[in-house]
Amino acid sequence: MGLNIKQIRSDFPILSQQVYKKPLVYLDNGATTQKPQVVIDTIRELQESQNSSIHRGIHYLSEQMTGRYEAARETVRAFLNADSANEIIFTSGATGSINTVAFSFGEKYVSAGDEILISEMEHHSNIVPWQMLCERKGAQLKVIPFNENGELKLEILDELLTKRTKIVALSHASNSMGTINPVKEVIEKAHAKDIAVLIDGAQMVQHGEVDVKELDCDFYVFSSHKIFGPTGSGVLYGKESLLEELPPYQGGGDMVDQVSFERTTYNTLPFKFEAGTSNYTGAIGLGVALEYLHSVGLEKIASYEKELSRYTLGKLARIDRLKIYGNAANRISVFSFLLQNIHTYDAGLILDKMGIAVRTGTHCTQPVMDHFGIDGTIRASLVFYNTREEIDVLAEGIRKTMEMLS
Amino acid sequence: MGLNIKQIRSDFPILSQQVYKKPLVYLDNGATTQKPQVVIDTIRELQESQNSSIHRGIHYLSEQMTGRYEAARETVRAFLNADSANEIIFTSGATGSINTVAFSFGEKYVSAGDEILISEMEHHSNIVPWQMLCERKGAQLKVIPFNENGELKLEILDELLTKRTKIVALSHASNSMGTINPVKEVIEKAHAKDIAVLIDGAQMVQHGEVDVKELDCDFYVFSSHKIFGPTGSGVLYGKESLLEELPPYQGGGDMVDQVSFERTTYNTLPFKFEAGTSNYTGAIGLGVALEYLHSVGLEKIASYEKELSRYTLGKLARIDRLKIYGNAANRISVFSFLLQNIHTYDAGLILDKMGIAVRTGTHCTQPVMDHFGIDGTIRASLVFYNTREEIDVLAEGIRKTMEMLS
Amino acid sequence: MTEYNKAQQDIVDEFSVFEDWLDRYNYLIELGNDLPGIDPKYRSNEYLINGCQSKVWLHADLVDGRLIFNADSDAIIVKGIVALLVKLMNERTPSEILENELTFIDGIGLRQNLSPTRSNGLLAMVKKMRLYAMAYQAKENQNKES
Amino acid sequence: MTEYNKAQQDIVDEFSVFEDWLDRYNYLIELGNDLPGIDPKYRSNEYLINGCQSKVWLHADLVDGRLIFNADSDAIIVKGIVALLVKLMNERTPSEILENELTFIDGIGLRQNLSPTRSNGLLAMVKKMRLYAMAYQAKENQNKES
Ligand SMILES: Cc1ncc(COP(=O)(O)O)c(C=O)c1O
Ligand SMILES: Cc1ncc(COP(=O)(O)O)c(C=O)c1O
Repeated sequence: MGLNIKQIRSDFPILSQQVYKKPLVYLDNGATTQKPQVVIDTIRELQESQNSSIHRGIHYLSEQMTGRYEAARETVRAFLNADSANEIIFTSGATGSINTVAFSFGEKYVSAGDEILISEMEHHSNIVPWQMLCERKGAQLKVIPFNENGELKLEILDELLTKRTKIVALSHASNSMGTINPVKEVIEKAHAKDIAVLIDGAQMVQHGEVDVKELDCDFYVFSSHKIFGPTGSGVLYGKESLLEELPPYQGGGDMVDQVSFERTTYNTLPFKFEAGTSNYTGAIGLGVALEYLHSVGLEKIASYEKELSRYTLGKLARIDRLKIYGNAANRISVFSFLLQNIHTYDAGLILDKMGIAVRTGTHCTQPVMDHFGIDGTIRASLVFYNTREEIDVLAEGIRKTMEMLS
Repeated sequence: MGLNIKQIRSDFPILSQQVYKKPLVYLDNGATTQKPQVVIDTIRELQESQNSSIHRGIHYLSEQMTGRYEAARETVRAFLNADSANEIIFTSGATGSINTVAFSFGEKYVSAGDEILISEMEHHSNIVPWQMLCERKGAQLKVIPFNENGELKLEILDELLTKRTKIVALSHASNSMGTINPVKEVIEKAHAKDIAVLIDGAQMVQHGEVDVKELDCDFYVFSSHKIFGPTGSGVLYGKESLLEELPPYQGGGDMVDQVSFERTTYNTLPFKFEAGTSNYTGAIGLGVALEYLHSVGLEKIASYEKELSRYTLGKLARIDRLKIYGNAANRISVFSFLLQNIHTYDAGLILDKMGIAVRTGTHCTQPVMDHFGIDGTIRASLVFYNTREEIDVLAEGIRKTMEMLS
Repeated sequence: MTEYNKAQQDIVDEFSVFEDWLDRYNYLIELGNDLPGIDPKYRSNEYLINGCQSKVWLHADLVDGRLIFNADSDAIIVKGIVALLVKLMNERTPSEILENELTFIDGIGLRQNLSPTRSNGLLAMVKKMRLYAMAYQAKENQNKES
Repeated sequence: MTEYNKAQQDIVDEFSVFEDWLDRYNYLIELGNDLPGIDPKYRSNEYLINGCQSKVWLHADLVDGRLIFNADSDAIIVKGIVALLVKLMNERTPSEILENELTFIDGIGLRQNLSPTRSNGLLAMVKKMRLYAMAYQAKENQNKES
């Protein structure tokens, strides 16, 4: 299928791990992805021989580390096809990125009576920051609903985009249903009414190419740890002209130009939004992860995953009393399902003991569960290092689980 | 001197590094500290064999990682002698911690006309968040000045603590002058007037024991990367009763209880303040760093550094035309100085080429530079792995630098 | 060894025959199925211990100085553990429950299920069982005094 | 090779005799000391390029179609590099400056000093020198046209 899966799997040391003496079948990539050896080695090497604080130092180590940090920024810029490295802010993660925009954009542009539009399938990280903003400013949260397949009801989008709408915050792909949203269409419609759009790409970037210039989104966010990079790092892309106008989010070292008690001026982009000592090891590790992805090939990954998704859906469909939640035509390789009369927690416990790591619960998308009137689902989320054989193990595991529990 | 320095130095792989074919003399610990092998190995091991998202997963890896993350929280609790692990919030760093308090405490307790009291020697990270809060709320920033030795003028503290003062934010130790502030006295005086106190311990925790219960501070913050732990992680200690009352800072996964578009309720402490996927690798690495410190012995470290400080001051005093900025009686091993008629940037460039890593500039404390009417200083900041021999190299390097530049 | 701890040891011994995790779970599922569900009047929010991933309901009465527990869960494996806890603590005096430590959960390798981050309600349920014991003990002491 | 690039090559050759970094710095310090300071009237905020760690001042005139640079820095090593830049670009036509790339900085291992994060003002100064060239070229073209 274009990918040398055996080679790829050997790049990720954890995948040859055993749990309870069974081979690990890691299907919890929606929560976090595993790291290739090259990322792990880079982090070790940085700490063993180059660690130093960046930007203000003129000594050798600092110089080297600064160079690598800024090179990582350039790698991210190229990955997203952004115009300028000034548009790439390193944050603590997707949640940190969204909170940055909710605060800074909110301070500048949102007042009482204004509206923020999100969707019914957002992750809590793309709901709660906007709720907090709305509460602070007296604004209103509006919601684009989805249909029984888990696809946005775009027919009412025009209605929802009102004169008071200031920003639309929408996931590129749903972490609980797997839906890929038609973000380009939403962005076009919003822009036609001069409304800004933030795209939460936390579940999209690891599955294929993303081009912020083509999308023309105003903000795009994702987490390093979900795209094979280290924890504690993430990205906020923002259009330069917009970022220029926003007030900073956090105050601290590196984000200032001149500080006095009477008057403080801020640094230029991207530093204005990077307060304090940045997680430079995380950012550099992320850069290496993106380079690794490039070396595998993003198009190849996308087509391999498409094939694997088809296989998975076929396998799951053949299991009686298994119901899938989220059947969008355009999807990532993330599958939520329920086994009739079986509690997800029980299923999770049993699958775990077979070495199968899936996630159970609400997946931080409680409104999606409420929509379907359920407490949670079992979720298998795959990336390009997963295989058909693993799906077979999952299907067999589900069968056994159902036997045990009925 | 109680420490086996040779052994200790061999625990830190970077210390045997060469730069420009000269042995590295790393005296930039105030910016960031180096990592012992045990921390580096732990991070590698976590990523190679255990990486998994925490808290919501019930599968084996998630379970293990959650256990280690919460054990790290307990290690931090014990390190600070806090009452409960609920009082320990993992953040992205000291800057993140201070911004959390400035926002959450500010939202709850600060209104127009109120006052925030900081000191003249604060790091930008403990100035700007409060300035931003003051601007948002129409509050006023007040400042405790320091005298020619770099010691706080406490005689006017009573005057500065007014009926409108809501919080005092003060560094435990100054990162540019080395002063250890009499924080206990300040806390007592503030508490006598029912004023909360945040202590910025970013430059203190790596130099000796800190006991938040004994200090009775309301908040205490520090960064992992300055105490031999990984980047991108930090700690916010807060008294449980106070943290309970504060609104959350960032919204996202893990910090909520129930989410609906109408009404969202928040998780209990400490999770209420940990939005999104936490930097669990960072937190666990920090825990290991603290255990390493304990194994060396915090008291031993403090007394070794005291001796090393005395030696350093003696050496520097013997250099003509060298002036030290910051001569507090009670100090950490951080030394700022200027060479007469020599630009700090020139000195930094030359020392660098001798393998000596010092920092030059304002050290993110521009008001301190303004106080002395200077543009910046050369700063040598030492920790327990530094040696007298390194100080000799520094002194000799300074002499050569002066020769070259005069 | 107290009788209470003997009972704990018995549970551990019973489990020791199962080498495989799935067998242990099968046994817990059996126990769960055998435990009569809670009286519907107690299957309400008032008696609910919300564990985010699974729910537990608990109620206790004091009859002749001994606690009678009535408990349930919506997840069957959790209900199996609930059954073990009820089996151990039922018809005990408050002081028996308060004076002995809970060790069998560790002994049968289910400690993870009582971790604070598990969100299955079990840890909260154990705490609640002890709280019931404390409350009834306090009440008894009061009655004696008056 | 253009005369401009020949001049750059000469600078690189001159530097190649120094094996030790400290010798190179000594040479830069000499060059810095030899460069006459900027005319005091240009040592003002108007002509300042603020680099956070060191300052650079720059002014340029066009005399007979050639640029005359006047520059200075408060840090002597930076001033040495400034001297090299002035030496290279002084008395050049705008188009010479605009059509040739700046390579000698790389060639003598000083590239770090022109990195955007160095905050020594040098990068901004190089940009400013080119801006002067562009502005004077535009002006000349305008004059020709009118
Ligand atoms: C006294 C003090 N406070 C706060 C900080 C900010 O720490 P960080 O940059 O790790 O967030 C520093 C470090 O630069 C510091 O020295
Ligand atoms: C769609 C989506 N958005 C945002 C997030 C938040 O990411 P993080 O927890 O890494 O900040 C997640 C991950 O859980 C997600 O799946």
